[in-house]
Amino acid sequence: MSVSRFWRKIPQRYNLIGTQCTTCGRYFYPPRSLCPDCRRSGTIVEHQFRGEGTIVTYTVIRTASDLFEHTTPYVLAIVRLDEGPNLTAQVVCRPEEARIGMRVKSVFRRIAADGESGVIHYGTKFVPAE
Amino acid sequence: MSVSRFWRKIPQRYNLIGTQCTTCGRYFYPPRSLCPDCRRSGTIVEHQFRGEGTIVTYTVIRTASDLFEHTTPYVLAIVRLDEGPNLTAQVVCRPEEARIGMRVKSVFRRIAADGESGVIHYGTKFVPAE
Amino acid sequence: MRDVAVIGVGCTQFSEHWYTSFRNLFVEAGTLALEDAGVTGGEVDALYVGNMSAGRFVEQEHIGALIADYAGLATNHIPSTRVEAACASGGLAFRQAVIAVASGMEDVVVAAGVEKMTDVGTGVGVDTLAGAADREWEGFAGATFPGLYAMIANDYMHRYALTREQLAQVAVKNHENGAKNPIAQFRQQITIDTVLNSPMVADPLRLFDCSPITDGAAAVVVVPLERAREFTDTPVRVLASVQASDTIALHDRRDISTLDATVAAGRRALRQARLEHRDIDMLEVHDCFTIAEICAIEDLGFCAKGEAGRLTEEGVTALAGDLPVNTSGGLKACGHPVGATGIKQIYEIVTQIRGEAGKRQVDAEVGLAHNVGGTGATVVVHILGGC
Amino acid sequence: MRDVAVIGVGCTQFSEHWYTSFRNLFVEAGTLALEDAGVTGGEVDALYVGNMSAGRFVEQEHIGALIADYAGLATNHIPSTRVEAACASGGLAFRQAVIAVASGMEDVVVAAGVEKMTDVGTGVGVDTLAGAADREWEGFAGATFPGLYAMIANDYMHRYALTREQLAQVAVKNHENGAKNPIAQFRQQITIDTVLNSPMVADPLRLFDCSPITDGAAAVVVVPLERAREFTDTPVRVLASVQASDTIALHDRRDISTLDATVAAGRRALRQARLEHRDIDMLEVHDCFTIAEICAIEDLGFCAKGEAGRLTEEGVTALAGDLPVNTSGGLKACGHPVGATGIKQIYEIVTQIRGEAGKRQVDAEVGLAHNVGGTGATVVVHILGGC
Ligand SMILES: [Zn+2]
Ligand SMILES: [Zn+2]
Repeated sequence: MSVSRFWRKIPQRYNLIGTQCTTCGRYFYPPRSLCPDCRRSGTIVEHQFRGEGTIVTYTVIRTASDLFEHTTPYVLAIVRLDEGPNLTAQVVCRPEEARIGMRVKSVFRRIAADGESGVIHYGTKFVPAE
Repeated sequence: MSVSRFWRKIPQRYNLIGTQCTTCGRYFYPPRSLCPDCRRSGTIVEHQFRGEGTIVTYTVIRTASDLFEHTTPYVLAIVRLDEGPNLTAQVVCRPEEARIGMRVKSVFRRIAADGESGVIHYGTKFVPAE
Repeated sequence: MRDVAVIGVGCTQFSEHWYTSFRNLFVEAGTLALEDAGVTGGEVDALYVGNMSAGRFVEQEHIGALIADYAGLATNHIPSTRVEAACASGGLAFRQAVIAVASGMEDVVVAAGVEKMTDVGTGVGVDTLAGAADREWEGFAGATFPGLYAMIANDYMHRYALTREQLAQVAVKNHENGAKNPIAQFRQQITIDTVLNSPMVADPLRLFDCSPITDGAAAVVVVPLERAREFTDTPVRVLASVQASDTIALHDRRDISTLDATVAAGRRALRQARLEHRDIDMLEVHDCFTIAEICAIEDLGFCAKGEAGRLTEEGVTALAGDLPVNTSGGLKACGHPVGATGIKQIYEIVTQIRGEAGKRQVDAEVGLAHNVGGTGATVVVHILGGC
Repeated sequence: MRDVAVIGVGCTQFSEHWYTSFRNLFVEAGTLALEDAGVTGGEVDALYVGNMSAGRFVEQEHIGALIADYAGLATNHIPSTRVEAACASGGLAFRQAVIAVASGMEDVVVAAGVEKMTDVGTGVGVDTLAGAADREWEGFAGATFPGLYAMIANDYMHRYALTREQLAQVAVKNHENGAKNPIAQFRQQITIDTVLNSPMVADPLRLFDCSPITDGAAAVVVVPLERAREFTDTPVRVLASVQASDTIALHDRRDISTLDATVAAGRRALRQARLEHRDIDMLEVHDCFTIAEICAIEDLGFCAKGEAGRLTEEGVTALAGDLPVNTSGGLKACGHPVGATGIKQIYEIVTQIRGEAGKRQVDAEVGLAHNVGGTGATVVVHILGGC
């Protein structure tokens, strides 16, 4: 990933900052600048998520792209944040520990090291919270 | 350029091997597997070009992609081979030497070194023949 | 709008084409399709080509012009347009060709699909395919394309009574069909144990749950139905052409293991064709992973959610069953050159309806093609019938 | 086929958008266009988007679904299709939208173009743009995109009496126009000396002969002409929509400095619109390089070969001239976010015909847009007129 593409989303990736449509109350993470329900009549503001949620589904990645190859196997999950939206993130646990319905909370971690651009990507992962 | 993409065209790139439609007599370089004039009724065979031709037009490249950056400035030309077809190639001469209508002949040279794949690309360049 | 018919089809061998370049793959398929249609290149009015990622696979964009040129059509200056929707690119190309003819704007249009995937290494290949999903919010976290379908499979198996063996049977059946298809990449039969003993890629999906990396091209020729008999005695009519979209990211879907775009496109297509499920004799569905075929059969409405595994186990979707699915071998066994797959589905249905499918021939007058982009962000459904 | 009208247009600032992502650029342009048209998102039937190379610029494919999703339209499951023909991708998107409405298949269609180019470094950018030409037989030899146009310029100047100053005047004029355009990337005027003293990129083309690297998006809304007055008092009618192809490689052309695809598309467009050259009041042409504007004016038939330099010098193509060319500032001064350019041309012509172009307003009832892919392997021409 290019440096500027990563850098542009640092607040969102580091601190789980998404958005909310204050017109209908719906939360968005990943952030959206347009509410699909209210569209142009919706007012969008930033929102920091608490970082607690539940595993909706998961997998264990055994074959990855070059960027992630040295970290396999790793648990990847769709996590439903308590405020509503779903996101895709890694869960820091042993493959056999992960299960659907597991409570998790966010942590700030190194995601990948990009050898080509020389940049280390940090962001949000989750850990078991039970 | 990936290794297999380069390797696939080695005979064509190293030895100026193109094709000819024996139905209408037209020569093709770069090689074509279908004659635009005769289409399915044309018979295509390989053809080795003599490698002599004339500069149709040219430029001097001052800003290049990463692969060629260290070789700037270089003369790039469209060369009309005596058998008919035009091709794009570098001409090994000083920028101020090049001119439209100049006679040139082909030589086998290093084209670029691909740091990423570790492969050196060889192929055909042209030199003045006057 | 005018009715549209397919008058010719062509397809390269699906395999790892070490000796053939991107452009020559297309030329081969296009030539076969024009020959089959009895159309000369000079009669072609326009060209649409589906391709996912030549930009990354072979560093080439501007695919429409490239293939028109190498097909020998450049000096006619015909419009040639590339469309892209990841793995649904081929289906889109066919649909745009149908619209161009239906509108009255063009008469003889070639729809093609092509992908050259084996020129890059596995790492770059995996990364390129992840571009079919949300690069910023799925790929960034380490999601691979098989990983996303694996999460669909886990959600599905958590909620419905699908066994690991039933899932494997999808691959077993598609290899059986592929073994009877001369253009298929894999022509050997496999067993459930082959699947269950293959390496894990992303739990619970194993290597034999996944479609392979493939090079290939396919092309078809469409004309107004009223002109079809000028070219062929066996035209095949386009009864419906529908495309639907959904969220790019899997995590934003209403339901993780239902492809709402498949549901929407399937319903609209049946309505457009004025047909019911029982009128459809065969399906070519998008089995990029075994779980995808299970979801497709259900989301298209051919059985209730949770029942496709049992149907597969019982042989209903096999060649000899009541509803043959992926007679070509599907993406799994026939191969999956991404942009070509949607056109190959049309190729297979036309071949079946014409009765030219040889050892894999089924009794089919009406067939449905289902082509998916990404994890369901684009779905294209076509229904074809004899006339 | 039905007549088609443009009822709304929108465009982002063209510039280096460090703080805005690919998807948000589109959302901004799309929102502006829908607002301008008085259309709600729920009324949109389909979406076409032109994009050259998100695969390499931001590692993302499946662009149609992505933008439908972030425009909030995913749950409507509308068809959303990406088309690509390098720098002509925007023109293609507009044309496909016109075909979809003309066919009767859709009523309210958004055509958009978007490119985010500044997320990669110069080397990767140059390499990506070279994918618009023949990667295997031009790029392999070291051809860059400016280098190919430089060879056109050298051929042209060898055969016709074009002076270096006349060529520079194209850039000077387009910067004058850009200075009056609020969305333009460059709003400062320049002189002939600015061009002649700028660094050489590929002889004889200097930095100020070249269009810049730009981020941006543009969108327009089209409907059947018969429904246009439901939405707006100032619909603009699509009088012609034509696309033509030519060889991908410059070296294979019949004539190096004549774009035969422009000649073909221009002729067919005038015939389709039943107009003659004197009926056209303004042109937006594809000036990716100064020489490209010279060729475009001639190849479209507005003067004989070899005369466009003199016309430019005499001010005929300036804002106050008889045939204003690139009132927007063109690709040179307004900027060139590759996939967005063809839509921005439509945006400019609609703005001019409506009389909303402010300080750069010209007297125009009919305008022609000319969008080129690569060095002329794809050309799209549209003619628009008030109604
Ligand atoms: Zn809202
Ligand atoms: Zn011939």
